[in-house]
Amino acid sequence: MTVRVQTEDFDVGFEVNQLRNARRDTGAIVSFVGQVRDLNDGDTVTQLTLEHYPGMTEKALEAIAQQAKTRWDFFDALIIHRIGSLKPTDQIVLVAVSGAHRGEAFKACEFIMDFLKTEAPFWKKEVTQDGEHWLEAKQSDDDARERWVK
Amino acid sequence: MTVRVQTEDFDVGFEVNQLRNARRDTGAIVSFVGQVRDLNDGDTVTQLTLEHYPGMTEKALEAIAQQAKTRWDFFDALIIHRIGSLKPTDQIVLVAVSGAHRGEAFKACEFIMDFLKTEAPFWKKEVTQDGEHWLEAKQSDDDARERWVK
Amino acid sequence: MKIKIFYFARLKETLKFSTEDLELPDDAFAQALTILKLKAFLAKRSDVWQQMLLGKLKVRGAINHELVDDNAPIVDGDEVAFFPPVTGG
Amino acid sequence: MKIKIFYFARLKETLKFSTEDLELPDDAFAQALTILKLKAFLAKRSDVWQQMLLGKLKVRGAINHELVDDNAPIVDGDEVAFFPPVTGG
Repeated sequence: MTVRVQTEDFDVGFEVNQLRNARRDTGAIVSFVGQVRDLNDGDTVTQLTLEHYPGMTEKALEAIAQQAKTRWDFFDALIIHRIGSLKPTDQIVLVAVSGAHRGEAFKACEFIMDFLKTEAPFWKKEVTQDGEHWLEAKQSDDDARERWVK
Repeated sequence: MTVRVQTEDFDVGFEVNQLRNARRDTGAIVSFVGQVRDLNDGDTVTQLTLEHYPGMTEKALEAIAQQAKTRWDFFDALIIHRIGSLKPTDQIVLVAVSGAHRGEAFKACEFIMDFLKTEAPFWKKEVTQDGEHWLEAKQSDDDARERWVK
Repeated sequence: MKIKIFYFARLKETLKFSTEDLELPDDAFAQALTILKLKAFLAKRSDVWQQMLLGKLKVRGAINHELVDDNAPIVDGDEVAFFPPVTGG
Repeated sequence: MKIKIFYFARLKETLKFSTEDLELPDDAFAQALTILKLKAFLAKRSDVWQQMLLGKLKVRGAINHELVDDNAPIVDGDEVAFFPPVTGG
């Protein structure tokens, strides 16, 4: 399990290949890439700032990956999350999961994303034509997380 | 929607970036990469040959992508499937789905893979230390497909 | 009636046929032709054909590039294909 | 007792505090300190503090890098953090 919190961009192809080539019995790699949208609730976004809680962030992400591991049978998981100042179409987050079979890898990847969205200490501030504001947490993200605990 | 059936390898990073950059309102890209495992049912695999039904294959894959589109809200889907002679750790298949939000992209990507596994006319022949044999279809793949139709 | 038949994977290899053009007299049999009836017709060619098309191997049929079930009707000019359950991905 | 407090995102910006070291007398209050009691204690500083910590904004707490609920006990030496619901990913 690898967790990286960084200002730099990441290379999806490189990271997926690393996971893929780590074991010769890997059959499936599921990955998620999140990017900054140019539109949010109808406003044109010109910039996005990502703040986080150094020290807690890495621990929270590792705990989420470990929790996924107790629930599904996969080989390895990689989580990269960017912080700092981003623009529309910039990549924000990569979650990639390798395993023998696809079903468990799909579930683990989606589980990690749903918990990252609701438990990892990141906060987004958007700059739009109307000035800057902190994003509100979404009910849909809480709902997505709830699906896994019922 | 793009479907490619080819002998050549593919570049996951390039393809995911293409999808990502096609629209500035893309928020999520979910991708699946399948690779040839060196072990299958305990046998060491030295080679894998993928046969398909030219003409039908492309149509079947396009129909699967279209069916996904009627069920989930996503922007675009890419399916690349290799044919011919492959070795362990070679990539076989890429399914990538872009959308505004992650939930629908995850579902569409998994749906496409489950239907590809059970409806697209590809057949695998393995070469192991015991000679060559055609792979049997798996009950688990039929079960995975059934989840979507009940 | 004239149809084209394709065989794939284990069927192709065992039957030693990848494709054939089949011409049938335009009688009642041809007019009511289905995937299952065509399988039964071809199975009469030899024990191997019988075994491959009506034996333990589950054989799926396609007409004009669409997966169909055993009762699907076949008409003049159709492209029919027989193959084992698919194993791609 | 001595604790360290961190504030993030909207809280940090509005309170104009990112971190502080807080020293409390070792009395009954300190011995029974929880996230909620600490919020109430800090809320007395001003209307803005009241508004940010006990107002409409849902404030989550963490102790030593673990998300906790309002009743979690705080002990000497703890690192406490307050922040709005997270919005990463």
